[in-house]
Amino acid sequence: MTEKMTMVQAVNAALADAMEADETVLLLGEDIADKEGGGVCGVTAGLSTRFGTDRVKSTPISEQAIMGAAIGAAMIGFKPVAEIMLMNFFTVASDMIVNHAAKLRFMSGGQTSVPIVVRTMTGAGVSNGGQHSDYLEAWFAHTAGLKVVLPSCPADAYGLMLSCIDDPDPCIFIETLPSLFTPGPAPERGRKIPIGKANVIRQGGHVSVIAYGRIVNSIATLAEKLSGEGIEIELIDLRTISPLDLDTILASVRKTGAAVVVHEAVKAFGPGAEISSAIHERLFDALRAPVKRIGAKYAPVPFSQPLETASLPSIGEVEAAIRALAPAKIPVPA
Amino acid sequence: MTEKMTMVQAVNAALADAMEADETVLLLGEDIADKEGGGVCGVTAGLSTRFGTDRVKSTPISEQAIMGAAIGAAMIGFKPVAEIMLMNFFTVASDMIVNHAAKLRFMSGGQTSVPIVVRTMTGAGVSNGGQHSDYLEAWFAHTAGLKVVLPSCPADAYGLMLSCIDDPDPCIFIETLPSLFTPGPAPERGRKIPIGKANVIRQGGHVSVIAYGRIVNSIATLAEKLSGEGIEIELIDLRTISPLDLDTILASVRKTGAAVVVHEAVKAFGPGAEISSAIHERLFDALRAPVKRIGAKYAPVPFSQPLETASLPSIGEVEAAIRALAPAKIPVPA
Amino acid sequence: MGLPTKETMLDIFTKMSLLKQNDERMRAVIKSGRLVMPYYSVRGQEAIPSAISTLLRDTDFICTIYRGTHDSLAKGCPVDKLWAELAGRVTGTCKGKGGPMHITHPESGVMVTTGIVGSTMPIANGLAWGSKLKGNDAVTIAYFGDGASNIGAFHESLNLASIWKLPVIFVCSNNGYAEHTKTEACTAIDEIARRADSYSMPGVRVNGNNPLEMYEVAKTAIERARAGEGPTLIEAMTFRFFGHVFGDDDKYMDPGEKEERLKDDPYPFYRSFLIDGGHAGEDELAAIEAKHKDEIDAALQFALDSPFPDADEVRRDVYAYEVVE
Amino acid sequence: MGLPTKETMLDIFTKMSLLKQNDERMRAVIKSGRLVMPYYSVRGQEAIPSAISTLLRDTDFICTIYRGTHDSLAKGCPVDKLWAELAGRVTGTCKGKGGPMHITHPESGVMVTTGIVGSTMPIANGLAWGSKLKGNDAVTIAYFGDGASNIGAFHESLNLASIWKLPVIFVCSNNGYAEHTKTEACTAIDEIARRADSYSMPGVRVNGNNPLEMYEVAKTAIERARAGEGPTLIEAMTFRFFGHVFGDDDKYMDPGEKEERLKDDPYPFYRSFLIDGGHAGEDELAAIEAKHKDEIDAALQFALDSPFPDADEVRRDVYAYEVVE
Ligand SMILES: Cc1ncc(C[n+]2csc(CCOP(=O)(O)OP(=O)(O)O)c2C)c(N)n1
Ligand SMILES: Cc1ncc(C[n+]2csc(CCOP(=O)(O)OP(=O)(O)O)c2C)c(N)n1
Ligand SMILES: [Mg+2]
Ligand SMILES: [Mg+2]
Repeated sequence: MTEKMTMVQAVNAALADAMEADETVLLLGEDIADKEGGGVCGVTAGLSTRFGTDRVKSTPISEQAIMGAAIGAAMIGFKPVAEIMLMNFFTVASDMIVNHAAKLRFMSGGQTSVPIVVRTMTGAGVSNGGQHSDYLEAWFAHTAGLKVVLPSCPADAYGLMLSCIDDPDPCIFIETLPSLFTPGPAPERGRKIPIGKANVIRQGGHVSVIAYGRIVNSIATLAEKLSGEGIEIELIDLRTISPLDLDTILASVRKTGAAVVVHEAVKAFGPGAEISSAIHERLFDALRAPVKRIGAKYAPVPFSQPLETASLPSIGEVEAAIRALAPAKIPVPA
Repeated sequence: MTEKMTMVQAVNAALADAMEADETVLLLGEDIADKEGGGVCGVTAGLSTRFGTDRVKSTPISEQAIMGAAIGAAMIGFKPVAEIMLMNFFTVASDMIVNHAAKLRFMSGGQTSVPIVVRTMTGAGVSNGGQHSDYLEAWFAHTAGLKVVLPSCPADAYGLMLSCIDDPDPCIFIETLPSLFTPGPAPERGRKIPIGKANVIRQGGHVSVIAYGRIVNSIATLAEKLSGEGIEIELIDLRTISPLDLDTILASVRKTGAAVVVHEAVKAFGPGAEISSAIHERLFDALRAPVKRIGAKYAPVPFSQPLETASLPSIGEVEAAIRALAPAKIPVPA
Repeated sequence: MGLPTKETMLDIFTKMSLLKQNDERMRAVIKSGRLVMPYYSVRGQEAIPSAISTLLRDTDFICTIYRGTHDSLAKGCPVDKLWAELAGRVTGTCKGKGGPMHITHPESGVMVTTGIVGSTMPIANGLAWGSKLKGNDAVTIAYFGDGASNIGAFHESLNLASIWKLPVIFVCSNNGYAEHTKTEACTAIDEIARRADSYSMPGVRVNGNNPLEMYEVAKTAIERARAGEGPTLIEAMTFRFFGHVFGDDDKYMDPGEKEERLKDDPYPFYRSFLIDGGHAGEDELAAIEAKHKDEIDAALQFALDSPFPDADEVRRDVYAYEVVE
Repeated sequence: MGLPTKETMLDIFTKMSLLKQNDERMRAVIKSGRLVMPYYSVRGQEAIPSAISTLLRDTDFICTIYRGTHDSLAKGCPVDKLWAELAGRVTGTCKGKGGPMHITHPESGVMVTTGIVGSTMPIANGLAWGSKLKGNDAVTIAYFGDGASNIGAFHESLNLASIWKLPVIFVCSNNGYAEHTKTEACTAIDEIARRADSYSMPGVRVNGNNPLEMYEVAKTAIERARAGEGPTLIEAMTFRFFGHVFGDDDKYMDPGEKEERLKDDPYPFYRSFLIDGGHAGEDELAAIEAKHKDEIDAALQFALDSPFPDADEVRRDVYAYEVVE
């Protein structure tokens, strides 16, 4: 399959395919209809023209109202995909998401449910500064009742979006701004990728590397290089942050005896902490060394490009961590 | 010192002493002035009468406006203590806290600062249900630029509040609703307790127990019982969640070789994950067994009392964890 | 203003009787210590949902707040399940998982009860949007208080409802207080209903203690919504007789204020009106009241006889499937 | 309306000249690829802060938004430090850590530039509250856009400012669009200024492209605020000539709309007004413009010659002390 697609195109295709297949799928968010440009990055381009502005609605700048509209419609049979343009804007809408979307099923004793998807974009690396770049997936992973998905490539974005729309519970779907326009292999149309299931991108016996999001791609490249030197990493792309696919993670670490966890969210109290402690708790005796966590520095994301880079996890750090964890004696490749 | 005080009285005393000593200290929040009852739980009772309603201001139900007022005043020399009545209401005010209070110093290159304290109450155990009981300290610990404090007893609340008010950076100060009216030894007036420094409540060589908030008190009682059986725990009350006092934690675990981390926040992606992984990373070889985390179940807080109890970490769990980690052969007490 | 039909007038009374007695019993039971919960008494505000609900169908929706047992009961939430919920029993509307601040009963259209001030409005919009998309003429009521008219979600919701012409009615029960803060101390406008102007939406202030005035205003708004003409903001003037949360003192009120306001009790007013106007006989009304007494007796008994939920319920309803930790 | 003094009129022009040329150069430099950033052009909106700022002192405060270089420069933020900041250099206002969306320069009263829609208003209230408590007569301006008038923070802030009688002026630059959404498509009222009524606050719509009308309206509001009489909402009608973020297309506009609106350019209008009215000579204005050209040349050079911040800066200014990880 040599066809290429960007994440913008892939999410667009998933939304289109879902809307085509199921007329209860609705879209809402700021500027998402074609009259308003089809989304600031074009993710929803063409959809209002194709499916009508009743189903694809541009909204005022009112994130609470956006989320409320999605929640209410979801409670009576619709499957709204609501856009909170950038992840930092969750901070004005989190009551609706955390106190309501996440909890209504439980608090109603299972009588109501909120099958929404909240699409959002984020990510440092494009000099957007401190208020437009944060990865807050740890907040939502810590909130019982939500599912949190963060695809690393266009094809995964497509398949995961289909699953999120289908899912009976609220899903947070995070698109990585800096790689939104990076082409990758096109998805197979209609093929869903399950939520809560990690993807073993590459098998290897020496070190497990657990990551998600765009950095997975750089690690895949690194893996090639290391393989040339005889270091074989097992690269796990989580795809879903919550619920965490511990089975896949543990199976890998049981085999390799060492793990590096990498994300672009701030390291302190970040998703990596959960993954690392879960591994230690269950595979303490199987580990050669403690799990290494790599994440962004404890700082707001700086604007200045060199500083922004310095605040992010670097592939160099990942490489060093892998080398440090690789078994002392690597069998010479055949 | 046999004088007793509740956390309500202790925080009230700290606020009063700080306001007396420094006229830039201001209070604002819903219902906090005496005309409006001096706070829903009486934490600010008497203060508007004593210091005037210019400095102790009741507000509309407008959490964003409350936080904005605090931030702006803080930027020009005041030390506002703003109340967000319950922690779940942070969800409507978190833009102000996370995107602004936490980041303005950094984004301005150090030109401005936001020395505010955000007081809030929370905690399951009083049948307040799913939207009034969450511990969200992990969110704020994950947000660079904030400090997060959660006292376990009245005296600590007093001393930590004084430090938070003095601190040049924004502090989140969390009061535990279920133990707000539990009396404890009165604080020494004027004595500050440093932020970022944990309190070793009890020394012991067998297992380190790291906790914070009201559950610390139950663990202290448990420690007595276990001591009678020859199991000596070292009980660390974190007092501050962020920045974390790793020095104290590591010194203890280096000695005991085993640790249990306990909090009332949801376990998944909770503060315990950071503490556990930090210990594993640094003391992997010193540990007899993996660090055990204990937290609330992955669920919204249920209303029904037996269910609410079932959702919370129990002292029985803590006891079992300690017993499992205690050295196989405990030296017979002299 | 013509009077509604006799049937409707009795229907309103019937609801008011239930709401009032239910609140009285709830307070008595809590006072006796038999049930423990934060309870936000609705006594004094009965006329509002009673009048509104006679105009609603089971297929219409409401979203209400912690102070909402009257709204839920008026809409048709069963008394016994309500009591069981407030007693934390598995037979409650929400299996005991929600409690007084989260009563839900979709069968009767009670979709959300929220403890977060301002949060009924955004979700009510969503229910109304969904109804509109389905092409039916269901309406949604968002209940909230005067204090909630100062929070951001109010503004966003009314603006969206107006632009999208949603079949939603925003009912602000202005009881003069937000917790212990007087409405005028925190609200920069005399008449909350006038805030509707900011959204090009009709805004009406009405005496919420007069069920018939309330009925008229609600009728206009609901018909407007059903006809696809969009939302209305109603400000219903009322008073909560037992303070913010049951057990509160009333020191924050002006001396004599409470006494004065208690005189304007919708219940005896309406009861006398019905009898004096010849719309109903004393016996007829007393029979309704007696029926409710029995119904509440039975509900309380049902609640207390019911089991608590099993600890496994903590893992259920978090997701559609059971959580395994 | 009498004219302001000649000095004031020239002062306004001087600011407008700087703002306009600065924006032109910024766009040119970005287009050339020499600097990379999200840039929200202010071209077309110069008259608003230019008029307002002539009425302000260094000790007055402003809070502005991503589209705010005009507001900051008009308030006195140094051009060279602004350029250095936008170039991400350590000599920038914020050592390069803030960038275009977070310009801060307290010395000239530029307290907050925010990238979050609606967030200038709550913080402006705080600055105004602090000023009031200090007993001085400083005022605070909260700049924001038409789109921001639909978000919750707007509502909460105006309500609080009114109740607390804060010396704050809410300046809504209504440029007809929120990103690519027309104001009327998302705003349920024709005149945003009328939303002031919900807060018992004066609300004035003014032609924001006419510096003298703008000046008059701002003068009244600022004097009112200084006198302790409370806040004002000003809706300044204007247009952004280069779309939302520089580089955008303008497909979301109606055919011919942009051309039509570009005709209403405050700069040539005001320049001609000054000359035609005999308030200033062509030479005088040309000299001012030439001075700004030089100033901007120098600022750009200063920026490009300045070093980037050291990587250690990531650890600084997170807290008052340096973070050790
Ligand atoms: C966002 C939020 N802030 C604060 C509270 C705490 N609180 C609960 S009820 C209440 C007063 C609400 O007053 P009003 O809207 O007038 O309703 P009433 O209680 O009078 O019926 C407050 C402040 C809350 N629940 N949610
Ligand atoms: C809370 C929030 N939601 C959405 C955005 C994305 N956004 C940035 S600018 C903008 C449009 C703002 O329009 P307006 O207030 O009219 O100001 P203008 O850009 O026209 O000057 C939007 C939606 C944001 N920055 N913050
Ligand atoms: Mg009220
Ligand atoms: Mg605009």
